[in-house]
Amino acid sequence: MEKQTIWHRLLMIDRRILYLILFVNIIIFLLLPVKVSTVTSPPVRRFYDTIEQLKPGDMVMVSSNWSAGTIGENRPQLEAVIRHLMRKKVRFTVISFEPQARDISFRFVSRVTEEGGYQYGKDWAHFGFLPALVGGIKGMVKDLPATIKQDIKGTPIAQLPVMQGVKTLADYKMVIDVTPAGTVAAWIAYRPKDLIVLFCPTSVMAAEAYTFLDSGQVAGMLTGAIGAQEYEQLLQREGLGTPFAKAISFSHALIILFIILGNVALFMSRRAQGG
Amino acid sequence: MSYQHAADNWFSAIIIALIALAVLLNIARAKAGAQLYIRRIPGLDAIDEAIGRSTEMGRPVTMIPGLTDFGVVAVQALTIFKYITKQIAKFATPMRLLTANATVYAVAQEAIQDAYNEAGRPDLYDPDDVRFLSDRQFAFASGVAGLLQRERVAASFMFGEFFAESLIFAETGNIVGAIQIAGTISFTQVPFFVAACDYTIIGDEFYATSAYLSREPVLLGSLVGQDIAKLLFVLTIIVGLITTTLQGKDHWLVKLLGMPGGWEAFWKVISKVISGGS
Amino acid sequence: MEWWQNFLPLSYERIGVWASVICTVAIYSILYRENPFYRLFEHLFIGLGAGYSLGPVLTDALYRYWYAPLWQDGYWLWAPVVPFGLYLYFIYSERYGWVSRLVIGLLIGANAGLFFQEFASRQLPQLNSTLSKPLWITSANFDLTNGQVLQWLPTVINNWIFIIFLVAVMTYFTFSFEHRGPVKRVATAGRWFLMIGLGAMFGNTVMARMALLIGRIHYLLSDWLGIPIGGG
Amino acid sequence: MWQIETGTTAGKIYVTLIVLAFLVLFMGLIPVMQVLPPRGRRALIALVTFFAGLVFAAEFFWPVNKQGENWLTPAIGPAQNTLQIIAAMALALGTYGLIRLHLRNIVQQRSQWGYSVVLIVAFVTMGFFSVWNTLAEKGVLSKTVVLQRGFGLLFDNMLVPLESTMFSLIAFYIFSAAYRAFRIRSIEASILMFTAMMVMIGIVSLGNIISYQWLGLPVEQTAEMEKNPFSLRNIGYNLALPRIAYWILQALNAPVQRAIEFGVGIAGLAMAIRLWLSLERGIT
Repeated sequence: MEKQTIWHRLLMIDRRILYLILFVNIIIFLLLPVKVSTVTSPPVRRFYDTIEQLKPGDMVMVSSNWSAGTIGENRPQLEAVIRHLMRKKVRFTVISFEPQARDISFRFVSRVTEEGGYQYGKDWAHFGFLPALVGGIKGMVKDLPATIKQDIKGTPIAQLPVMQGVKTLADYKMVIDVTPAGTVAAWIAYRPKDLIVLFCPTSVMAAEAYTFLDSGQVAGMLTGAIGAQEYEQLLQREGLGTPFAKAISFSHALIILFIILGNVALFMSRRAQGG
Repeated sequence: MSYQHAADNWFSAIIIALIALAVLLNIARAKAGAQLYIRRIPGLDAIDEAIGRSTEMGRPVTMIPGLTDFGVVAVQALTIFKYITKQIAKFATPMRLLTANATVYAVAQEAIQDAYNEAGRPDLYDPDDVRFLSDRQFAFASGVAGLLQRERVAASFMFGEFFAESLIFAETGNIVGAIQIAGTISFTQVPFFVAACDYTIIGDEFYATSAYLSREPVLLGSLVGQDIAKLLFVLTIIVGLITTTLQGKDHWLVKLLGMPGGWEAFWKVISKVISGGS
Repeated sequence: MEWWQNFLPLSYERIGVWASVICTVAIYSILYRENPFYRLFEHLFIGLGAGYSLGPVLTDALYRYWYAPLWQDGYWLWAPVVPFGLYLYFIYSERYGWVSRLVIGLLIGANAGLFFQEFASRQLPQLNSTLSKPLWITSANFDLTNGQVLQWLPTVINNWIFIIFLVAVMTYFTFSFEHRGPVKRVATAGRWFLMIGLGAMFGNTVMARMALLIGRIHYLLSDWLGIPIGGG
Repeated sequence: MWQIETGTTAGKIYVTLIVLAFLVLFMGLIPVMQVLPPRGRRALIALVTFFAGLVFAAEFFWPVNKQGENWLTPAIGPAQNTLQIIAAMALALGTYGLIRLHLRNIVQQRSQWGYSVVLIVAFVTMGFFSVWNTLAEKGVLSKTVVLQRGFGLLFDNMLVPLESTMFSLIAFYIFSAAYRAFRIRSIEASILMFTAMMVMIGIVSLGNIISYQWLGLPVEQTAEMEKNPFSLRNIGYNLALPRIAYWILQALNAPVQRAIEFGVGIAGLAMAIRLWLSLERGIT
């Protein structure tokens, strides 16, 4: 009789207790000084190798479409990517198809590039916010200066030194889409023929993208914060990804533990009822 | 590896034309009165069951089209909501329809009023039952969550396009003990609906549900056309697989079937045949 | 300086941090139950979000694509676009509401016209990638010079799995005929395979959501309480 | 002919007059169009829809020259910029609806209208700073400390934390949903649960620790192992949790996603055709 109530209580546990357990679990493992390492997964390796093939002065488009909601995943990705691009001394431009992403990416990339000694206008530029995604891409394929017209600071983009010799999107080597939404499909569908697509999705979007990886429509992928951590390891620099990855690991462990516990409880309470 | 024009590989134009033909012909057939068959989706029984239970309990029913923009998906979601409203109108069960899009809101008001009229209870229609909460994703989600909790709804129907907010709806509905049926074309959200709802209508089943309920010839014909298109895809795959396995994936026929720029190899073969023949 | 001087909201930076923390706590309070404190911040959030979008929409879009070409470059043909777009705002009018459908019709039509390219570009390379998967170890596809047949077996097995899964799931999503006999069995298998895909999505999504929660907790611990985290 | 000199004040006034003339024209057209019967209105909408789609469809299907262009290609750029403007106005429509709703709450003093006041105040303040900020970036207005601090406080310290906190709530919900729903009840639920668990373990560091540190499985695949896929060492390499998770994602999940992608694509194409030709009832 006693036993049955324990299993029963476990099945009927108040959700607020679950919330509290999760919260405490994350605090503990964020603070606990244990070290965890990862092995680079194949999509991340392909991502890294693709950027490694760039030559100094190549043009790269960074499409940053995340806003505050997914900051925990997309910021480490964007940071790792920008640092790698600066290391390869390539030119890049940033564009946003989400209103909030405009300010977040502009402020964030400005800070990172300042640390890396990149100069706005000469080494990189921000194109601001465009409301129509497909329209923007298709327009840039035809005529980039006529589509973008001016950068975030209002300078006509033909006057920017970084845009020397760039007439259409086909003059770019690759696009890197850092996004929590379905924007990559538009890049895949409407890009110029030889533009390489690299993808930094939140982990939610990652499972869907494996079909594009298989067909080669996406050349490489960083999956969420874990992807960023693996990338940081390849770049041999430690950022926010590393402590985050540890806390993610142990919250996964907690959830799996509770799923098993729930099943045991179900089994036991059924047996008690049956007997 | 992308298409700017159909000229990049004419196979694209051919397959689009074939699919368009299959869809349009079947729509024409259906409009001409042909009885097209659509199998019954198991989720339909679940809808009827949930309607039944909420009328027993007398607590409100909520219908949420998610963040769906105005378009086909929204119209089909409203078709299903109209069906539900007609059923509950017989028992005067209260309902709430919560939208996140101004256009969908305007169209939903018309649709729900129609539903009450068709059910013979125009007196039950209250324009305030159809509400526009917010077009911001999480603002909308928190508005819905608040309403579900305050009114302790008995059944919650979610049809349309959903994003990350889906689990907020589904878990809140679960907290208040509502029966929940979800149907969405957004595959990313299906796992959460499967986990938290009583029944989930997945992907294309959503279109089939509204076609089954409305018996609209355009929808029925289109669904039959889509099945033919799927068959076409499978046939193409089989032809390609056999060629690949026997001849290797660099064979011109394999490149012809959908690889951008793959038509060039085909032209070479053609010109060879022509010059060889003459 | 005492620790509390660094902690309390006594400078512009600390006021900002405290504001963030109050916002965070207010939203988390819904986990306990719906309450007025939460509702207050919910409305604050909606208002801020709507207000913010004015800047990018007005400046980045309308200023760049409409105001500048007209008043700066003098291309007067752009003049009718915004007056036409204003039809949208008749949507709440019972009498004139239908004119908004003209603008919506334009958007819907343009998206439909654009979809042909998207379909070709998105689906056909995938179709091509599917049908170029060899299903047998033949010399047309594999290097068999050293007689390494076994080496390629895993690839071929994975290709078979790929095709079987693909066709089964596609069969499940057909509606114009009754699923009976062998078709029903294939469709049922298709639904099971579908569950594998959904499970993979679920697993990935858990990670996404945890990362966001950890991001918030990290902010509370490091920025607000000043506990150093990082490096691991 | 298509361009007016706007360097002078007269030119600017001239442009303004043209815009006003179009405004009057379009507004004046409404009563004229109003005389159309419902069928005529639907036909007009269908016509606009069809021609908007035709520009893009024809440009895609028309044969191209060596540069990959056809006679319609030059029209794409302006057409896209038009879409940018209209899309921006459609975005603002949602905001318009929201503000209209809450102003009505306040005027009619509906229940809990105090919250609507908060919303409107937040909207006006943030809107003011946001427009100022974007214009200051373009050098139209000046950047002051008030702007930087005001916008910074509202954006970085209120909007950003509110949205990211809202999003992170889902972490709690996903935990309770997984706990409650992932029970071995049916075959389907079990498959879903098992796959989710394998992926969850395999993609994080925990999978590495268990497989490589505790079980000591090989981390790298050598050329020798690749040649003998059924050797014990290679089997061990593939039994590591990260490898299994990757295999699930790449070999089992990818075909499912592709089947979904085909279904969605075909449905989308059928839908595009229906919309383009205005066959769909209830839309127009």
